[in-house]
Amino acid sequence: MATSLITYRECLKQAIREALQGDERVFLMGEDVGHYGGAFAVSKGLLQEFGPERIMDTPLSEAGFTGAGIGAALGGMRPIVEIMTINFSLLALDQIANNAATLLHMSGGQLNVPLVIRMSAGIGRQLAAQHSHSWEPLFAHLPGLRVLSVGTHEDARYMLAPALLDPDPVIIFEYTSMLNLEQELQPVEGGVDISKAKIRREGKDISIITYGTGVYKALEAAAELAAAGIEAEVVDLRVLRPLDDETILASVTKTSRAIIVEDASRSVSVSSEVSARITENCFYDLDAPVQRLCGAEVPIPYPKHLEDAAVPQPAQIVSAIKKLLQHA
Amino acid sequence: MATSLITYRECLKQAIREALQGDERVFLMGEDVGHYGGAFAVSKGLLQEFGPERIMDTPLSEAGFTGAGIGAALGGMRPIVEIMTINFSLLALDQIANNAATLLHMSGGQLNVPLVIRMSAGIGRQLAAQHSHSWEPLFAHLPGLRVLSVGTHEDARYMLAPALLDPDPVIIFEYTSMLNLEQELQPVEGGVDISKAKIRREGKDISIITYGTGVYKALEAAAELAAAGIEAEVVDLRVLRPLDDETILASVTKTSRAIIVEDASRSVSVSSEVSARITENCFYDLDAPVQRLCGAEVPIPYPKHLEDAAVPQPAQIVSAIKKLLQHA
Amino acid sequence: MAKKGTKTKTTAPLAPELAQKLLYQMLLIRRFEEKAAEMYTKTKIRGFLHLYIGEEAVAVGVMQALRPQDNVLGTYREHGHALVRGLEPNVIMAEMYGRQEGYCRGRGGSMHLFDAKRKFFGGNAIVAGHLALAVGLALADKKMQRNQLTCCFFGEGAMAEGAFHEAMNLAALWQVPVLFVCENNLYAMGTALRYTHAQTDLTLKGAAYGITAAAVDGMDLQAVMEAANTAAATVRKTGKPYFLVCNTYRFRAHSMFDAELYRDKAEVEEWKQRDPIPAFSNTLLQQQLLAEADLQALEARVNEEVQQAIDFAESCSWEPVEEMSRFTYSEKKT
Amino acid sequence: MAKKGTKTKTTAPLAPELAQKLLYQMLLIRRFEEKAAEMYTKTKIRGFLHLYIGEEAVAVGVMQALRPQDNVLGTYREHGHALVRGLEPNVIMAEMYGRQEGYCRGRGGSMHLFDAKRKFFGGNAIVAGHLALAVGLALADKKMQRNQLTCCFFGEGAMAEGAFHEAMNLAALWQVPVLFVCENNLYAMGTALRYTHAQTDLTLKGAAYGITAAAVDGMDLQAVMEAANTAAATVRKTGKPYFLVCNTYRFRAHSMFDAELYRDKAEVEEWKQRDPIPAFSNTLLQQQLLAEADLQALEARVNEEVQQAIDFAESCSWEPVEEMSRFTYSEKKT
Ligand SMILES: Cc1ncc(C[n+]2csc(CCOP(=O)(O)OP(=O)(O)O)c2C)c(N)n1
Ligand SMILES: Cc1ncc(C[n+]2csc(CCOP(=O)(O)OP(=O)(O)O)c2C)c(N)n1
Ligand SMILES: [Mg+2]
Ligand SMILES: [Mg+2]
Repeated sequence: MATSLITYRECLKQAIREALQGDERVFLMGEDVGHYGGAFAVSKGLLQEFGPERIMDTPLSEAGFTGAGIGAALGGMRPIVEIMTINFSLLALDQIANNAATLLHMSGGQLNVPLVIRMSAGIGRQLAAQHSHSWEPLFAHLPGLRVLSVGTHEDARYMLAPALLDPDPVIIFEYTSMLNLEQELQPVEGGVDISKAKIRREGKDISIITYGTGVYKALEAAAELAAAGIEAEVVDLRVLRPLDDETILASVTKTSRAIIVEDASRSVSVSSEVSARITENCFYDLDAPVQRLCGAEVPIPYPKHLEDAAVPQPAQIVSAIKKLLQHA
Repeated sequence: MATSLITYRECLKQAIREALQGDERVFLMGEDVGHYGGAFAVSKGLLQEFGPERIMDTPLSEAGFTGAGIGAALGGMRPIVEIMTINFSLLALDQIANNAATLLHMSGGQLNVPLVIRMSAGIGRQLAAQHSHSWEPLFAHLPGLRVLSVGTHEDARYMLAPALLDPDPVIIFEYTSMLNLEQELQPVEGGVDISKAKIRREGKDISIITYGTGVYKALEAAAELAAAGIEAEVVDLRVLRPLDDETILASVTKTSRAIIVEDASRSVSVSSEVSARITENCFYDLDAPVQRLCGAEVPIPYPKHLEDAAVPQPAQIVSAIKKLLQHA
Repeated sequence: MAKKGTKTKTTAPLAPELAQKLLYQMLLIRRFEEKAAEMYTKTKIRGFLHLYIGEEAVAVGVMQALRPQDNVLGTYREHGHALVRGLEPNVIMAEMYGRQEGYCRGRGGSMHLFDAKRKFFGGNAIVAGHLALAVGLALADKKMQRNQLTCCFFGEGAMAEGAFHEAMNLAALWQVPVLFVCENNLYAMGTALRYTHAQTDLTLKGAAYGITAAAVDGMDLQAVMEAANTAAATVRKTGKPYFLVCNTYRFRAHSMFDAELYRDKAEVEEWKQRDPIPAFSNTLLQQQLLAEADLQALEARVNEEVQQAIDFAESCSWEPVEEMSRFTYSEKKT
Repeated sequence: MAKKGTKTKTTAPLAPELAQKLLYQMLLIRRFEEKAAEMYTKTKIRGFLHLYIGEEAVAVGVMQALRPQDNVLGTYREHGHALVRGLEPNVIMAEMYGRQEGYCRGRGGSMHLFDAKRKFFGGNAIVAGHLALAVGLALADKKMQRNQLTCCFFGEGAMAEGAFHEAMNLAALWQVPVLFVCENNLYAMGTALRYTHAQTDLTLKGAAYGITAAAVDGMDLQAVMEAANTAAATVRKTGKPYFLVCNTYRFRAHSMFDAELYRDKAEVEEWKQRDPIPAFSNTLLQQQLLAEADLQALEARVNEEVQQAIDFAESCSWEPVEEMSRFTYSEKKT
């Protein structure tokens, strides 16, 4: 099978290009996706390739153009709305929650909203308190949405196509800090399955359940643990809503121990939900209480050393797991 | 001690009146708080009593007047911003999360925001999908906020005063469906403690942990359970952020069993957080896995029978607990 | 067109059939809502119920300028628009009763009437939340080169929201065919126009976006028709947005929870003198486009339809609890 | 005042001391930011860094019209405003280095300079998010009968946000003393004015709220001063908001991540011909308010201050990790 070294950014761009080529109804709209080339250069060159009807620069109007995306989806298009970063998504959250997520149910099944909203998320570029949010948990709370998190190059390349086939609104979180990361990429025929979590590494001693930037961190930690004779299984949630209980619970049932790792701050997070579900379903299989390693409960500060301290790092995953296993 | 029968609405009004009387810097602003008398008649008469400088009707501009409230707080006032209902709060969430909750930390401790934001929340009046939200979990996720939930007449009457003394932003959820409810009210000297959860009923067999509309439902369930010989402890969280671990964990350590009840939909909710914390801290004290009874994961439908079905009812609490105890 | 939109103008007589149809539509709204209010007090209808009574000339006058392929979006005060758009009174009433034979399986109720077939996109209860949707629908039409417009109704209160500003700017910038119709009934719940807007001449807001704006007396059906015809024709011709302010008044409370503390009874009475229904029917009688007997026949027909709607709604069933979660997500994945 | 704000006007000579002070301020911004850019490439400064170079006449011209008790709010492109407001270059640079001796303990960095003492309320990085705060600060002043105004800077891109609309309307409605200053540098990141606004004559937006508006050539310091003095005096006299558009240009990229694909080098060069600093210093030289030697002395002084700021920042320390959570909530409860 052919492999090649490719950045996460390039994966995202190829996915968008392919979507634009494959379906006339698809268009990309958002702030600076065109002339600027994308705030993080993800859509660079696409304006030249596809023209301004398919790559639409919007004014600073997050609520407005997200709402317009919903309307265009109702009107038969397949818009990809880019919210430049998750930090600005709250301005559009009313549109997302009250319209996109609600119209189908509220209209008694009449009006589905085939809209994809992409946004760049997370910490890691020293952008400080108003530009470093990990608000995936807010979206994961909202019924009617499918919420995806792009934790690997594979998903960066292959999640968009199935998301655009989904008849309902899909939120995709991409991670700014991973854009320049290079990896080998295996082609995935027919796109990835956006209803399932994915085991990124098999193991028998503990399940590390994570998503987003946590995936490669967990794999790094798992490699280190392996050297110490501990086989950690790495579960990439990928779908933060609706959660894939089956994969999660099967892993924990197998390993009897779980630690959940996420950058988002701890209280009322995806981790808390996963923890609660594991307890509810695998309580008697557990050899130790489910643990969480989450982001600190602070607005993210600018300096690198504090930014690093604000989210779980591989070393912490390693030491938490070692401690947990000794205690078992 | 003097007691009197009083509605939840009247409790809220007395609290606001007292606040206005006690501090010149306090003013109430929001949509229809003045001439209309408050969307739910909570502030009826206050415009006449205090005049338009203290009771300010605002245009439909949730982000704008919430932001103005933050600015006024920075400027030395003690604004009470009323967002008519929680359903419209997403329009102001950027202001709340990125400004109110963040300014103190981001400015290195220079700028605190002594702002109180009240909003009417929850299901129960057949207002359908866009007017029946229980979004407490979204707020409970955000560092920098103190998040309160008014589940009793006592809190309706005595939470506002300490909230206004807090140097930081406080969100207060009140419940539309409880407004007409009458109860006896015991005077509370010096206001309630807005950092602590409160045991509303002592018990030894199980802890029912809840908030908001769940409190009276849990008490009703507990009374019925008592008739069957089961003594349930009812823990009213009251503070959804930062959670009062001490009270929660002490109760569960005592009873060895916990069920968490909330109207908000299940995934990534306050219940999930409480469940995770109990597991993390009391795992070896538990006689059974922590359970949750939450709202259905749907946009809330209009008809009464579906509305009732969408949130936990006392009968379900009773039967869930009976089942849980038999299994123990 | 009168800028302030307060003058009634003498207009050419209408074709008798059209005239009667329009009168019928206004009457249908009036009686349908009177009955709905009655059923509310009988607790058959619950939640919020926002009556359009007094404002009928706006929906009727604007909607006649639209075509079946055009998109229509309304607020929570949308029974009138739904009826004029051709949604069936029976099915609307069933929806308001919360029955599964309603347009939205009874899930939406009064505030959320949707009918995909008739391109009636709600029934939207977040004030100004639907304006951007209208822009998007029009954008889709433009992209797909469908020659149709999108008509979006909202109140003057909605214009204070940031959502209004963003939608107007996007529509103008993208040059998409949206007819924005402001139903200026002078109050947003209990907040009078002067407490909502610093600039109370609402048409001036159009200029901020380079959008052509006009105001019209919304109590005068024929004036509204004329203004709406001009507006719709302009949108169709230019493909650009247009902003029409219809100055009107609601005779009833904002919703059934409203004690109307914020306005004088005298003011309401004064506006009732300008009730669009007698105004229009008197014109028709004078112009002999209508006889007293026709009027009575119309009334009878409307009353019967309303009664039928009630009977139908009463006969309808509840959606089973087991189906509550259906359509949170689509059942058919592509 | 020139409506389009593109003409340079002949104005009366300034007092020599004032003239030199203003030139000094512009120079300080310029050299401070040039150094900051250099330190960015040396990875001493990280995150986003937005340079104000080219726009100096706006901050300097407007700020001289303010008093110490006035409130000032800026965007993420606020080094210039902070310097002119009197924040210390050393402490600003320490903040940009992320050191705890900075204004915000190093937590804010370039985008979040705050100084409560000087009533400098940021450094705000959610575009248009601070406009409503400005309205609230002015409201508090009005309520407390403090005779001061609030000056709020933002870009033309920000004006597309709903937040702009709501803030303008509220300020006008409540009649609070806010001086809204739009720094129209023709681009919002890579989005040109014509792609942001359907109506590109930005002063027309004032009329939609009944707010007096004016535009001025933002490359001409004395024109800005005059316009700002008029604006500030009007706000102080009337207690009402005022909207001042300063037409300017940023010579540098939007931030350090910007490849500037969206504009021609020639356009940038053309604007550089209108660089406010040589323009103003040449005027002063011509008017003999300044000698070449003075200019060199000024440059030397500025360079020294900037170097001191760097030296100071280099000498500063990091906030300990253990303190990271401090001030998430206030330490002193009342
Ligand atoms: C975003 C939002 N804020 C507040 C409300 C509550 N609300 C419902 S209708 C209304 C008044 C709207 O006035 P207007 O736009 O003039 O329309 P009208 O009801 O007069 O037809 C308000 C405040 C809401 N539904 N949505
Ligand atoms: C709400 C929001 N959306 C998007 C951004 C990203 N962003 C930062 S600056 C900027 C352009 C702002 O342009 P303008 O208001 O003209 O100010 P300028 O940078 O030109 O001074 C954008 C899109 C942001 N910070 N906040
Ligand atoms: Mg109105
Ligand atoms: Mg700009």
